[in-house]
Amino acid sequence: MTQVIDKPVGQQETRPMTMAAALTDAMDVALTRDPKVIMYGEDVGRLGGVYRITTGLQAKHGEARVFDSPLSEAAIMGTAIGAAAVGMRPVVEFQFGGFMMPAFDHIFSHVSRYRYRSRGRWKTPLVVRFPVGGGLGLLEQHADSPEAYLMHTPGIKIIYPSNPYDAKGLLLAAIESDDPVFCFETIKLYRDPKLRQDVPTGYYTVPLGKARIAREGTDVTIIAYGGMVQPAEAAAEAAAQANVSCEVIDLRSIVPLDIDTIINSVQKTGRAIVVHEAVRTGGVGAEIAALIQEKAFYSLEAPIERVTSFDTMPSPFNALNHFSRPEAHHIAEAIKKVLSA
Amino acid sequence: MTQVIDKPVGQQETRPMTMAAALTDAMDVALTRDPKVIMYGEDVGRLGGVYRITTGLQAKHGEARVFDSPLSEAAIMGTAIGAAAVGMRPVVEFQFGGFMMPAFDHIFSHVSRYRYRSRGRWKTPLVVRFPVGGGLGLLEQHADSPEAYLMHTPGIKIIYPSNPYDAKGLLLAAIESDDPVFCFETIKLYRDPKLRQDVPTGYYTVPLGKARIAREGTDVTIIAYGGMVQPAEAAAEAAAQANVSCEVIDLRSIVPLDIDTIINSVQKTGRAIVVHEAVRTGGVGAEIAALIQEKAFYSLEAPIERVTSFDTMPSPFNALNHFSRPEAHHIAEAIKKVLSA
Amino acid sequence: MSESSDIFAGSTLQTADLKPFQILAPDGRPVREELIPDLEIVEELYRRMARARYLDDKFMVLYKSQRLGNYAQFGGQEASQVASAFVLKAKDYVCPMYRNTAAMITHGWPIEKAILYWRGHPDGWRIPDDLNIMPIIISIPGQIVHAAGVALGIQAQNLGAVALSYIGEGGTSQGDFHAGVNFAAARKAPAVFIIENNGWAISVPRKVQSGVDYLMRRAEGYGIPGYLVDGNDALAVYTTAKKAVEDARVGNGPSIIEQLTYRVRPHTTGDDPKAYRTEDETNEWIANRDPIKRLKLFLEYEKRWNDDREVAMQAEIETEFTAALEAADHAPAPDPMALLDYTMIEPTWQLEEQRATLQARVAAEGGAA
Amino acid sequence: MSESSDIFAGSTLQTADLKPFQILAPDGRPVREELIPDLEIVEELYRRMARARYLDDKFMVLYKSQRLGNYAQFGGQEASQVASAFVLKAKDYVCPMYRNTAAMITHGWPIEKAILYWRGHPDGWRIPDDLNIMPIIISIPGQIVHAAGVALGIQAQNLGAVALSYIGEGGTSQGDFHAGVNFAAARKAPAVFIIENNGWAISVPRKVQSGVDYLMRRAEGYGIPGYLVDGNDALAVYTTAKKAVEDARVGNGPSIIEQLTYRVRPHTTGDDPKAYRTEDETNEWIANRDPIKRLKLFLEYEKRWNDDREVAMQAEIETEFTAALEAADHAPAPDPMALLDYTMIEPTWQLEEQRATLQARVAAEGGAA
Ligand SMILES: Cc1ncc(C[n+]2csc(CCOP(=O)(O)OP(=O)(O)O)c2C)c(N)n1
Ligand SMILES: Cc1ncc(C[n+]2csc(CCOP(=O)(O)OP(=O)(O)O)c2C)c(N)n1
Ligand SMILES: [Mg+2]
Ligand SMILES: [Mg+2]
Repeated sequence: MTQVIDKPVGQQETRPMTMAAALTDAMDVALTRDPKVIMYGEDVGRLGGVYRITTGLQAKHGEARVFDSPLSEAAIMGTAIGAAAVGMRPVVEFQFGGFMMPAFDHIFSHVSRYRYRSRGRWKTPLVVRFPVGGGLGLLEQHADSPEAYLMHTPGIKIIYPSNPYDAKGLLLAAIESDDPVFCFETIKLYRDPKLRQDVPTGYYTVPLGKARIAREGTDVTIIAYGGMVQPAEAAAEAAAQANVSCEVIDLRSIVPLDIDTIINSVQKTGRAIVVHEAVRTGGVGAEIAALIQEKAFYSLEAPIERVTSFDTMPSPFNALNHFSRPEAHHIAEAIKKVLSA
Repeated sequence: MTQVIDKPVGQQETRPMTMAAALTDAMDVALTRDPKVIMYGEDVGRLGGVYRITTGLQAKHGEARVFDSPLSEAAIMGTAIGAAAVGMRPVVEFQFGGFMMPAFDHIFSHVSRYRYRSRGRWKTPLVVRFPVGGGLGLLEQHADSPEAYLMHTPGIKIIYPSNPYDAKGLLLAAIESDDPVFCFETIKLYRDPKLRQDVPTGYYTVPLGKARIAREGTDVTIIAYGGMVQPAEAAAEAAAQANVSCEVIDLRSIVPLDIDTIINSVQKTGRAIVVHEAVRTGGVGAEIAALIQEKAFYSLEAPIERVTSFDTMPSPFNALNHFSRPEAHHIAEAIKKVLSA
Repeated sequence: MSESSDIFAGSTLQTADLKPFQILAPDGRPVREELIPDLEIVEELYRRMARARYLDDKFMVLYKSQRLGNYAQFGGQEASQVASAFVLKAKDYVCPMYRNTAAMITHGWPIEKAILYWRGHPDGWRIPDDLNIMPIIISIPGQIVHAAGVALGIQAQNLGAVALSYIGEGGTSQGDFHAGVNFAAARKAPAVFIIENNGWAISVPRKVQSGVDYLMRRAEGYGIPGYLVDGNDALAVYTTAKKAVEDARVGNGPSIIEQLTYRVRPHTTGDDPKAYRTEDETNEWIANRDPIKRLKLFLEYEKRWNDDREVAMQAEIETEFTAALEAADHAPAPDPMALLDYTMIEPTWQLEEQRATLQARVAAEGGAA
Repeated sequence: MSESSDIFAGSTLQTADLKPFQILAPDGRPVREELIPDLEIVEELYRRMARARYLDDKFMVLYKSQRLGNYAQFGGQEASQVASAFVLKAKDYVCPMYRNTAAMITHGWPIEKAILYWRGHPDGWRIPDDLNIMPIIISIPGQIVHAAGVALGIQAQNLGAVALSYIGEGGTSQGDFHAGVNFAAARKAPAVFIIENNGWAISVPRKVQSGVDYLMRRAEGYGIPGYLVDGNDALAVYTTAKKAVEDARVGNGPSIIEQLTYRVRPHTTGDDPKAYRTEDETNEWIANRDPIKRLKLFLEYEKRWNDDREVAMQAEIETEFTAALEAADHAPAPDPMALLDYTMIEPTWQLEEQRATLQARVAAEGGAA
C-alpha cells in the first residue's frame, strides 16, 4: 500500500525491514560513518532500549559510544546540548514521548535557543528519538503524542516517519542536520508486518520538509503523519468504493512543514482533513488548518476537519482506546462531512 | 477606553487600582475568606514577589500562609498538587512564565491528569500565577508567553486578564475553581496608569469563559487577550479614522474559550484577526483560526489573519523588540489585509 | 573511605562506612534480639507478605492468560513494601509508584481494585473514598514531589498524618527526586521517602545511576536522617519505617530510607531479564535472601509457626483472592464515557462536543451510551 | 552533629563538622602560610579582581545613566569568580550563569563584549570564536547540566579539558542541579561545579533553600569530593579550584565546591535589598570581609604592593575599560535582522516569510534592511 518516493537512483543493495529494523539500521550506519555520533538514554545499551531499536549497537560500536545513562531525561537532554556544542553528534533516546517532560526546560529554554543565544558560536546538532502513540493498551503515559509542544518551540525540527524507508532516510538526515531534530517513532508501526519493505542497506537520506503523497486523489485531501497515515489510507480506500477520490499526504516532518504539497493538494480538492493522534485543542491540526485557510482560502469548499483524540488523557482503559484514538472509520465520517458541506 | 462589563450590581465600595493592585487585592480577599488558601513561590514572602504582587500578604496573613519556597518550580508545582489534593487551595507563583518549564512534567503529566487518574477521588484546586510578555527590554527568558503549551494540555484552565477589574474577578474565580487554573499576568500591564480603574474592594468574580467585547464593530473582528488588547484597541481606533469599524474581543480566558462571542462576531463582520504575543507557529491563534473556519466558514470573507511574534526567541535585543512583538500598526496592516482580501 | 586531606579542612567524601541495618540474618536468626518487635506483629507481617506474594504470583498467571494488562511485579520486595506501609495509620497517605501494589494493599487497597486497575478498567483507577492513597504515578518520580505537597497540606491543616512515598533506585537520578525531598526537608514537612533499591532500573544496574555507594547518603545533603536497611529483612524495615514515620509525625521532618532488595522478577510482565542479567544473580537472591522465607524461618524458630498454620493461612489468602478475582470478573464492562469523565470538574464546550461524538460512536457500535 | 543512634547501624546525619577552608584570614594574615601560592600569581589575582570590581562599579554607573540594561552585579564575589576561573587553561570551558561576568572576563571575555551583552546588543551575545565560554544561562540551573554534557564531549574526544560551571546557592534547590551533577559524577566526566553561596537568592535567605548547613554536603550523595571554602579568600578559592580542576582533568571525576561569599550588592541593578535585608548585615561584609581588601592587605604585608603600584594599576584598569566602553559605544546600531538570524541553520519557510515581514517593517521605519 505504502508507496515510496524519493528513492535514490542507483541504490543497490536492499533488505526487507520493519520500521524498527530500519531505524536500527540507520543508527548503525550513522555510528559507522561518523565517529562523533554517540547514543545514550535509558536502557539503550545492553538491552537495546525497551523497543530494542538500539539492539546490537553497543555490542558493535562499544560502550563508549552507546551507553545507558542515569534515569533522567533532563540530564539526557541537557548533556546532549553540551556535548553537541563541543563537537559531538549525540543521538539520545527518551523511553516514551510522554517522558520528555522532565527535560522540557532544556527543550524550551535551551536546545531551541542555544545557537541563537550565542549568535552562531555554538550549534547543537543532536537528535532525540522516542516512541509515541497508543492503541496498544499500555499503561498510562505510554501513549502520548506530544508533537505540538515541540512545533510551538522555535529552532528545532520534527520528523515523524510512517514507514521503514522514510524512517531510515529521515533519521539519517536528522543526524546529519546541524539543527536539533526530534524523531517521533510510532510504537504501533515499529514491527507492523504490513509495512515491511525493501530498504537500502547503505547510506541515504530522505530530505526533511518534503511530504510524501501516499495516495493521489481529487476530491478530499487527508493530511496525516506517523501512525495516522495507515488509517488515512484505509479511509481513502473505503471512500474509493463510494467513488470518492482522496489524496493522502504523509507529512514525514512537521518542522519543516511541506506547505507547498499541502496547498497544491487543497487547491485541487477544495477539502481538507487533518488527522493526528494527539489531543485536539492546540494540536498540529490547528496550525495546519490555520495555514490552509490562510493560503488556500479561495479554494476551500468546506471547513477543514480535524480528526484527533479527545481533549483528555490518552486512554489507559484498554477496552476503550478505539473510541478516542483516530481510526479509519472516524476519518470516513470526516470525509462524509467535508463532502456534504 | 476599557469598558467594564459584568459589573456585579449593588457592589458598593470601590478603589482605584492598577492591575497589580487588583491582583494583590484579590489574593488578600481570598486569604481572608478561605483559611485553606496558601501562597508560596520564589520571593513571594518578605519581598512580595519581584513584581510585588504579593506585597503585604505575608505581613498580614502570616508566614504559615504566605511563604518563600526553595528555588524550584517543579517543587512548587508538584507540592501544590499534593497539598491541593489533601484539602488546601494553593495559589503559587512562578517568577516568570518562561520559568514554568522545570515544572512542566508536573503540568503535563500530573496536574492535568490527577483527578482523571483517580477518577474523581482527588481534585487539585490550585492556581499558578506568573508574569508574562515582553516589550520591557528585560533579560532573555523574561518575555515569554507560553500559553499554547497549556492550551494543548487538557484538564486545566487558563486566565489572561487585560485590566484591573477583570484581573481581580478572574483571579478570585480561579481560586474558587475546583479545576486547576493558570493565571497569565502581562508585566506591561501591571502598573499601566492608563488602566487604573475603580475596582470593588470586596469579593466578586468574573466568570471564566466569558469574553469581553472591548469595542463593538461591524467590519473586522480582532481577537486578543492580555497585553494585546490595548494594541488591538489602538488599531481599531486608528481604523475608525478611516471608517473601518473593528470589533475587539478580549478573551479573558483561553480555557474555557468563549467561542460563542467569537463566532457571533465573525458572523457579523466576516473578517477575523487573532493577535498574540507568543510565537506564531502552533500558537493559540492557530487554534482560534481553526475553530473560526470550522464554525463560521460560510461567513468568512477573507482568510483569518494572525498577528504574532516571530518564530524565534523573544527578543533580548532591547532596541529591536518592537519589530517582533505585535504593535498597533502591525495589527493595522492585518486589518488592511483582511479588508482587501 | 573518608578523604582526610590535611589541606582541605572542609572536604567530605563518604565519611562513614555503612552497613545495612538488620534484625534478622537471611537464615532467619536474629542478629539484634533486643529489637524484635512484638511477635503478634511479626506474625501479621508474615501473613501480609505471604498474601502479597500470592497476589504477585497470581497476577503473573492472569497476565499470561491475558486476564491482566502489563503489570509491574513486586515479588521479592514484600518485606520492603509491606513492612513499611504496615506502620502507617489509616489517616496517613501513601504516594505510590507503579511497583507499589504490595504497599497499597497493605494500606487497604482492595485486591479487586488492584485487579481492575491492572486490567485498565476505570473502576480500578478510582481510589475508594476512605482510603488515603494517592494516584499511582508512572512518570518517574512525580510521587516524591506530590508526597512533599501532601505533607505540606498535612502540616498546614495539622492533620497529624504522614505522607509515605516510594521510589526505585533508578528514579533517584531524576531531578524531581531532589526537588521534592529538599522541599520537604527545608520545611520539615511530615514525609518519609523510601528508596527501594532493587538493583535494577529495567535493564540498567544500580551502579550506572550514580557514583555513590549508597543512595541514602543523599540525606546528608538535605540535613535529614538517612537509613540504610536490609530491605529483605521485614523486621529491620518495620523498625526503621516506624521510627521515620513517627519522627515525621511529631514534627522532626522527613527521612530517607534506602532498602536494599532485589527485583527477582522481570521489570514488568512484558519484560525478559535474560537480555541483561544472569539468572545466577537472580537465583542467588531467590535461594538465599527471600524475605518471606526469612520471616517464616524466624517464626518457626520462635515456635510461632508450623505447617498447619501455613496451610490454613494459604487457604485464607486463596479464598480472599478468589473472591476478589470473581468480583473483578463481574465488574460491568467499562462505560465508554469513562474516556471523558473526570477530565474537568467544569468541562469545556470542547469536551462537551467530544462527549457527543463519543456518544455517537458508542451508539454506532451498538453500545449503551 | 552526627546521629550515632546505636539502633541504626546504617544511619547518617551530617557526620562531620565542617569549617570553611582558608589560607588568609579576613585581615589578610595567612592562616596557612605553607599554602600560599607563588606571589606572582597572588599579584595577578589581585589585579584581576581589582579589574573586575572596577567593571562592576562602572556597570552600575552605566546602568544608572541608562547606558546599560538591567545587570547582575557580582561585586563582593570577585575572589569567588576570578580566583576560580583563573586556574583554567584556554582549552577549558566556562558554563556561566547571569552573575558570572567576573569569571567570564577572567577566562577572556572582552569587556567590550560584556558591555554590549548587557546592553542587549546582538554583538554582545556573540561569543568570540576562540573563546571556550558557553552561553550565559538565565533559566536556573541549565548551565550545570550543559557543563556535564560539555564534560561528556571532552571525555569522548579526549580533549584534556575541563568544564567549570557556577551556580548560586538558590539554584541548588532545582532538580536539574541534581540531575546534572549526578550524571557527571556517574560518568566521571571532567566537570567542576562551584556553588557561589552568596547568602541570598534575590530576597530569599540561604536557610529557606534547604535544611542542610552546607550545600557541598550534597557531594556525599554523588560519591564525589565536596569542598567548603571561604569564598572571599582568593587564595583558598584558587587552591581548591586548582585541585578540583586538575583532578577532573586527569580523570578523577567532578567535585562540588561551595564558596561562602556574600552578595553585597543588589540582586541586579533593578533590585533594592532594603526591602528584605538589613544594611548592617551587608555593611559588615563590606567592612570586614571584602575579598579585594583582604588580598591587598596580604600583598602589603608581603611588601609586594604599595600605593604607587595601586595607582598605576588603577590607571591601567581605567584605560582598558575606557577603551572598551568607547569601542562598545561605537558598535553599529543593531541590525534588526538579528531578531531572526541564527534561529535555525536551515530556516523554515515560516522563518523566511517572517524575515520578509521584518524587512518590510524595518524599511517602513526607514531602516537599513
Ligand atoms: C520520566 C520517566 N522516564 C522513564 C520512564 C520509563 N521507566 C519505567 S520504569 C523505569 C525504570 C525504573 O527503575 P527504578 O526507579 O529502579 O524502579 P523499579 O522499576 O526498579 O522499581 C523506567 C526508566 C518513566 N516511567 N518515567
Ligand atoms: C528557572 C528559573 N526560575 C526562576 C528564576 C528567577 N531568578 C533569577 S535569579 C533568582 C535567584 C537566584 O539565586 P541564586 O541561585 O542564589 O544566585 P544569585 O542570584 O544569588 O547569584 C531567581 C529566583 C530563574 N532565573 N530561573
Ligand atoms: Mg529499581
Ligand atoms: Mg545566591
